[in-house]
Amino acid sequence: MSVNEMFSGIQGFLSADQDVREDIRKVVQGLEQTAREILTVLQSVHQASGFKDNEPLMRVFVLSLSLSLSLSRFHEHWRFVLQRLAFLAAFVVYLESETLVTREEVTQILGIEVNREKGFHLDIEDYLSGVLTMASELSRLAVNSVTAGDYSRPLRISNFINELDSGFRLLNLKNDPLRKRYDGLKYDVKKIEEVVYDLSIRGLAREPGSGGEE
Amino acid sequence: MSVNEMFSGIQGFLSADQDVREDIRKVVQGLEQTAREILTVLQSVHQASGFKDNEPLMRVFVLSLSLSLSLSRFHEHWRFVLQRLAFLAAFVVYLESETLVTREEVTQILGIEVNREKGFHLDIEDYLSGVLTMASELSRLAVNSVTAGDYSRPLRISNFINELDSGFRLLNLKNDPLRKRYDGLKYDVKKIEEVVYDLSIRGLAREPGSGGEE
Amino acid sequence: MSVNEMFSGIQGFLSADQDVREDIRKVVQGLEQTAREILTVLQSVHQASGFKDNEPLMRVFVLSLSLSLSLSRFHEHWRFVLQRLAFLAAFVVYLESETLVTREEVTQILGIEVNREKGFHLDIEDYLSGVLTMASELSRLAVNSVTAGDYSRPLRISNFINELDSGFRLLNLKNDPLRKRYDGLKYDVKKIEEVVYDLSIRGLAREPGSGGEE
Amino acid sequence: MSVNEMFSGIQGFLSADQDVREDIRKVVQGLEQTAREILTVLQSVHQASGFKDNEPLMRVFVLSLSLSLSLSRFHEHWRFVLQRLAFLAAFVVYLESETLVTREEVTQILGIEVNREKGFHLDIEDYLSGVLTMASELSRLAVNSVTAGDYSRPLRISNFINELDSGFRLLNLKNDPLRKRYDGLKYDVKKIEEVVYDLSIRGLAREPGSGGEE
Amino acid sequence: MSVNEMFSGIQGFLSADQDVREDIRKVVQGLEQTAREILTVLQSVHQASGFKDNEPLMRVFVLSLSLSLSLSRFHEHWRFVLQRLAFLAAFVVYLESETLVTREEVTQILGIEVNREKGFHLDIEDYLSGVLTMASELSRLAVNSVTAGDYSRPLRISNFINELDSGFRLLNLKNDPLRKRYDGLKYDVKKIEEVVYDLSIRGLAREPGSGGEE
Amino acid sequence: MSVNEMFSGIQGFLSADQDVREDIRKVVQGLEQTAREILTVLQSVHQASGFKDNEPLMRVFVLSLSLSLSLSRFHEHWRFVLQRLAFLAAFVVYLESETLVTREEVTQILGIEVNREKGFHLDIEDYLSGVLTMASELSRLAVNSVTAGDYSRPLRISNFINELDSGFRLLNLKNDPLRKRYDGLKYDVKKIEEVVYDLSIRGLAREPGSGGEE
Amino acid sequence: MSKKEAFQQELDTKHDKYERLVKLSRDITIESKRTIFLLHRVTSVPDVEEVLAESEDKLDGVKLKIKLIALELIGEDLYQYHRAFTPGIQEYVEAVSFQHFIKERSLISLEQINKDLIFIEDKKNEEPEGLSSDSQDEKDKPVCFQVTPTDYLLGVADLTGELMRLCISSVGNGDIDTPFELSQFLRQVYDGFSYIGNTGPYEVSKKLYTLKQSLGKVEDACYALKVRGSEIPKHMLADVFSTRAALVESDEGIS
Amino acid sequence: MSKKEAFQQELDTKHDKYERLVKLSRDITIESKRTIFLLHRVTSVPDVEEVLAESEDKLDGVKLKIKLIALELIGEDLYQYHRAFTPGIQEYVEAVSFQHFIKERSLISLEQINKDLIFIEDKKNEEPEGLSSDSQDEKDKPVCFQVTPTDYLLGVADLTGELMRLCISSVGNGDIDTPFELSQFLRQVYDGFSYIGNTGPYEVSKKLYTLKQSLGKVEDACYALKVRGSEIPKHMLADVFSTRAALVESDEGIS
Ligand SMILES: [Mn+2]
Ligand SMILES: [Mn+2]
Repeated sequence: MSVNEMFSGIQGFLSADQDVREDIRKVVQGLEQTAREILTVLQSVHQASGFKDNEPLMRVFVLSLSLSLSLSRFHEHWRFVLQRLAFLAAFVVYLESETLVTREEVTQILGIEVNREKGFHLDIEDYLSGVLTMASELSRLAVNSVTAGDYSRPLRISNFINELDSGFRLLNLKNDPLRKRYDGLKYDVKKIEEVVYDLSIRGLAREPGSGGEE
Repeated sequence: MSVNEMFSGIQGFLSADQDVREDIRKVVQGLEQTAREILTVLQSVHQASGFKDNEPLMRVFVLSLSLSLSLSRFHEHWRFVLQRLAFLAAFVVYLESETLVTREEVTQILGIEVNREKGFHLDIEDYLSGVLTMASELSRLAVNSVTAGDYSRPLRISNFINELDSGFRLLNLKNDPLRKRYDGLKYDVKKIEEVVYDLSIRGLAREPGSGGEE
Repeated sequence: MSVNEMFSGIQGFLSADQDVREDIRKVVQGLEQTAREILTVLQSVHQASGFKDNEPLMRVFVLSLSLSLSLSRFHEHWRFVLQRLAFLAAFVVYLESETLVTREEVTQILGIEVNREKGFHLDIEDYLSGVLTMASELSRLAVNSVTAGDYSRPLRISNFINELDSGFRLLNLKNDPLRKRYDGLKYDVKKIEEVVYDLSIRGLAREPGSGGEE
Repeated sequence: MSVNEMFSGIQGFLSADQDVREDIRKVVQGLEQTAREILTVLQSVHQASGFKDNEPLMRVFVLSLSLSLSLSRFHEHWRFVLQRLAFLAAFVVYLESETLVTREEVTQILGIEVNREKGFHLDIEDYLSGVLTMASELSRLAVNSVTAGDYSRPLRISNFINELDSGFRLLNLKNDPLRKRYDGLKYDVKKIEEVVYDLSIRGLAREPGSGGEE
Repeated sequence: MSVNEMFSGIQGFLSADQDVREDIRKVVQGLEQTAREILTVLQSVHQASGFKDNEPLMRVFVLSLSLSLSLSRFHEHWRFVLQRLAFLAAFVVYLESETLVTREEVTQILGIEVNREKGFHLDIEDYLSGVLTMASELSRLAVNSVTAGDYSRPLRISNFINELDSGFRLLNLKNDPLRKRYDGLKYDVKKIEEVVYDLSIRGLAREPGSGGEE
Repeated sequence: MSVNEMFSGIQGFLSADQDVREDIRKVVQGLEQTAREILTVLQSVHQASGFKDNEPLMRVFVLSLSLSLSLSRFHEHWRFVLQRLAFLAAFVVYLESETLVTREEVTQILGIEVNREKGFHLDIEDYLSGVLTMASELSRLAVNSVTAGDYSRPLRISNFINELDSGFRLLNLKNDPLRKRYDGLKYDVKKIEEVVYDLSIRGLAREPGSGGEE
Repeated sequence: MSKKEAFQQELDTKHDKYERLVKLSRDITIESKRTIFLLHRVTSVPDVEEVLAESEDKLDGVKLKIKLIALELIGEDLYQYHRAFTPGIQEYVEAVSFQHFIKERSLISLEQINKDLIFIEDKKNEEPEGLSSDSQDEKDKPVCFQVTPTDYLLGVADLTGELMRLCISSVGNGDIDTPFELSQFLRQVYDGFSYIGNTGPYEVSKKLYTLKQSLGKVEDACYALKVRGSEIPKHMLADVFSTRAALVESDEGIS
Repeated sequence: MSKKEAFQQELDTKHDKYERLVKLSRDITIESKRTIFLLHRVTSVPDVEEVLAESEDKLDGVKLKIKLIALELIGEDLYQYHRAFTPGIQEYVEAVSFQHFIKERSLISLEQINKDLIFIEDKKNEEPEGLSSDSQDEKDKPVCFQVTPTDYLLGVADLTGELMRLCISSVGNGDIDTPFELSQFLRQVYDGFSYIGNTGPYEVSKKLYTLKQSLGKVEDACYALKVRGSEIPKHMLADVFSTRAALVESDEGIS
């Protein structure tokens, strides 16, 4: 029967889709596990001992190479883990060089393509989302640096975050989830400003590198 | 046919309504963009360099003049952006004169009508909401003024915010979102008070007017 | 104190608003009671005795004159009762003249303004909603006319409803509640058609005007 | 400690309340079971065989006598089952005498007090709610009577329901749940009108009393 | 580290659980596919041609044997598909023999255990839910039988559904979803009664058995 | 009648189930009462005087022994109270020894079985949920310790919570409610870090063990 | 700074394209809905062909808009912008399958729909403004738009609602064949959807309930026709209706 | 017909009474809220007694309204109309317990509240219009209103929100003792509510979360005071604050 045949054909297409989704689910699960492990290592930055080891980064690199998914229409399914990985890359790069990672660097670190035609890629929204997550981690780092007796790091973080904030303010964000996350940046900026204030009023703030009080 | 003609006329009305909604959407989008740009300029007040330029205000004025919407029933569509613009107007006026902008002034600055019968207008709730947003920005400004070495501004802000707070105490607020926002004002008062306290115990507080930067 | 005075004025505005809402509530309550009473009188049309008395209509007229609310922003508060009154006006006009009441007529009958700038008004959606309620009442009337031995009225109703239906077909309805109500009209058409069919196969259908009871 | 003692006292009160609620729950459960059994017997009226047995009614009487709850503040807890029992009483009385049961009769049948000071009582809303449930059962009965070949009962039901409907229309119902249930009456009236219509157009309708059962 | 070791152990437990859930998900997916295929075959009963083939039932039997899940705590995961299969079994049995399938029969047909300790089982609620779904399918069947010219089947369905209804009335249902679904049965009963009414008033109803199929 | 007999049998099953649920309800009610009383005693830890008495713990032990429910399918009914008791056990153990209670310890304290086949048991999810509730209570305790003049406890809590956090990071949480609750842990960690920061910047933080309690 | 500007440009380009697609989708929705409204007139006008011809014109206009979408998507990731135009495409599927049913009394296939959306680029000036034709060989290739199976399913699911309305109108206008054809057809579609069940996206499963309701209404209408038709032989029924139709026709002048 | 009229009368009587009670409840709510607003001024004015006296007057007015409720309920089923006036009574409990806390720094008991709501009927013309005094011996009995334990609990739960606001204002105004007293007090109330837990009505359990948040805010405020106070001896802190207060005072003329 004609209608029946038509629906059978569509059902075939839907089943194939389901299989792809299933595969993605497994890959994403693995990536999430890796991301969790890297984060655990990175958390040590909040301890007095600090962060030294950048070996976990390599593991993302290796793992993501095995990704050969070329279907951007399942983007929703790996969007979350990509943002997570972008955050981790941005955080590692900041800790190493106190610079903002570029989108190109993130894709190189994660071993993925920027060009969407070539498959798995990093959307600008996902990159920015990762950067915003890092900003919130930095506000926490500013607090913990003071506890660990490092009074210059908060000032450097403050400058970095202010630059980031004015950069974001130039963007005409339409994308709703990103916009919401950006609103969170205000709180991070404010928190860091308060840390710098606490240091200033107690005469503990020093220009990073230069020395001396204001 | 008579009934048909009647319904053709009705269809005309319905289409016109839809067009108005579309127009509002576009105007609101433009206003949001302008508001964002003004805020970016205003943010410089938190930097040591401070804020000098009041030119952006003009742009709101010009832009809003092009608004000829006379239908208050679409209020929900532009409520959010109006609150945003009211905040900006209040903030600029405070920075220029350290006084509280009145509702009339806001409507003049934005080039809109107060009287709702005459069309586009500024609800009391929207005005108050804008004022509360400014209060929270001022608590941030108090913190950053100290960091920038300006010890008299926090005291002036403290007086201003206290006055605002006692003004709000006169209001019997029913409206839930506004009431909640008003509760936030108390935290701004508290934060500013803590700054003033910090200055006091260190002997840094000065009588406004007697010493100060201004 | 200047700020205090400002806020005292604002409190006045807020209180006035609350009073208006209270007034509307009372007027609406009265209108609902009147609408109920009119409907009770109109219900007699479904009895064999039929409907003769159009005096209650006058009472709506009188009552609504006392309405001096000029604020369209409280529309939601009286929308329901307005639809009800529009239905009653449409039903009375149909019973009297077997024609479709226009929106202008409804507003005249109810003593209200069409122009929304002039205050209390009748939205197109509310007018159409009232007309659809009447259509459903007419399908009931067709059934009961047959029971009462009036075989010509169903045919006249059938023609009227068909015209109405083709009028509605001209409308590009977006509004969800109205669209749903319009779907109900098709069932009314169908029901009346079944009555006409029942009369036809039994040779009871007569040309309207040629025979009939009236 | 004073605050602690105060809360202990209140906790005692709340526990006592909970116990009463528990007791009510059990009594209500029993009543619901009885109601279900009575309804099962009454359902036979929809069969060709009809309903003869009014013995179950007695069982409600006996059971409800055991109720000695004198706290009207738990009204919500037994409201539902009371409405159910009122419906059953109204239905039985209609089947026996084709009259509307009075509130006094219902309370006598159920063995409960009308006067609320004397404890368990029957609110007018609960009585009316029971009556409305019966109306819906009667519309079903009209349909099933025709199936069973009884063409006069639908006409008698139609008259009865019309009287009921115009009675209800006089009531100024504020109580929301009751109002909603009353809206359902319209559908029952319409359904019965359609049954009468079906009989009329086929020449099967006879004046009740004049012709007797077919 | 002690806490870390504890959590490693816990992760082991969680992973095992996840694996079981994964297995169930696959089995359930297969069962759903089978159920859908059976339903497609059964749908032909609504066509004029009717339903003849009972071969698909066998396929459920075979497939479910492969289930060896012994953990009742994952009941939620297969509850839905079980209800679906119970419905299909009940529907097939009704079509074949016009009797109500018992819970034991369903479990035999599906090849599952009744005893919950032995693993995969059929809860009473799931069985009853399946039966209620069938009842609603039968009300549709009554309508379509008339369209197909079979005037005796609706009467048989009516008797069957009435029996079912009085059976359900014996149950003291607490379970909320089931109770809700049972309320739907009333509409099915009413719908079928109206079908029988339509046949009766037109002299089309015949006693099942006495006249046979048209 | 066959169908009736079937349903009578089913009602028997349902009643038995209902009785079990009723029993559980009573036991759970008792447990909740005990839990509430224990919590009231434990709350004294937030007072300056601190918490000394661990006698209430014994009462849980005794009461829970009376539980002989062996049906895991009613898990939902006692899940909430179990999580509550797990929290209390974890809190008491932390207060006594500043260590993390193990799942085995919780079951011993509560007198219940770990093995789910043997009946009443403690799910991993319920244990973890209890631990997370404790974490949030500890962040409150850190704040109140400072108020009470104890500046060393927050540092110890901070270390403990950090360990807990990295433990949780090892878990691959699928379970949605638990995952959500885990997200709350981040806020607790941050809150405690800010307390430690406040102490540090004012020179009040001392290494636990080196300085002792004030 | 320049990096941020590049971001801004990328975000703006994306956003502007998205907005243009949303606008196109809205236009497609409105025009498709109008086509459907127009097609419903087949139950009440004498000349069905005229209505069909008019609907053809309208749908040709819609296709031109879809071509604009296709042009916007050249070299782009379809699925990144899918949310922008899916409502319009679903409505188009609804309209085109409604027209197809009225003409052919059958379900249009996804293949057929997609075949009708292959556009041969014949005039260069048809290109929408703001679109740079950066690659020259694209001019030779036909521009085409591919409706996804899911959009097809969702459009067809909505079609059943329109068919239900058509059925009820038909009964109201005395057409006694269409309802039976429709019930047969809708049952097949319903069975098809039941077969797909919850393997498709959530939106599809969600429509199943509405679909069942529509089918129920059509089945009820057929039932009503059968039951009332039972009182009089079918050929006489037709007579009654043609008399009736004439009667309605002649009445129209009076009121 | 006469039966229906009797129904109508009964329903109308009930409904009218209900509406009057709703109206009274609204008035009580508004006046109680105003009292609470007024009482918040104790943190910012020099003369606390004046504020307390004014609040006393306001609450006396509220009590008169509650008396009107009590009069409406004579011979009636309290619980049938309870929903009509419960919001007002809860707000009154909130206001009166707020005033009590400010004066006594303790929780007013339910018994105390109810004792204040026993009214001795001294003037006959005080009776509200529309109320028929059918039984003569009622004039001798005192009219009294009984707040239910649940309404008391709900009022006290909301009180904690006001106390939190009072605490934050106090900190803002340099009052360093009130926050500590408040945290002590709120902890007791919180423990009391925790003890009652879910044995009370659902509305009470629902407030537990807000209550915990309020307590948290007060505990945070105390923490902040303690931490910042740690930088300077407490007696000096007081000096700083009195200087500060004077400074604010003297400033007021300037702006
Ligand atoms: Mn549609
Ligand atoms: Mn309050």
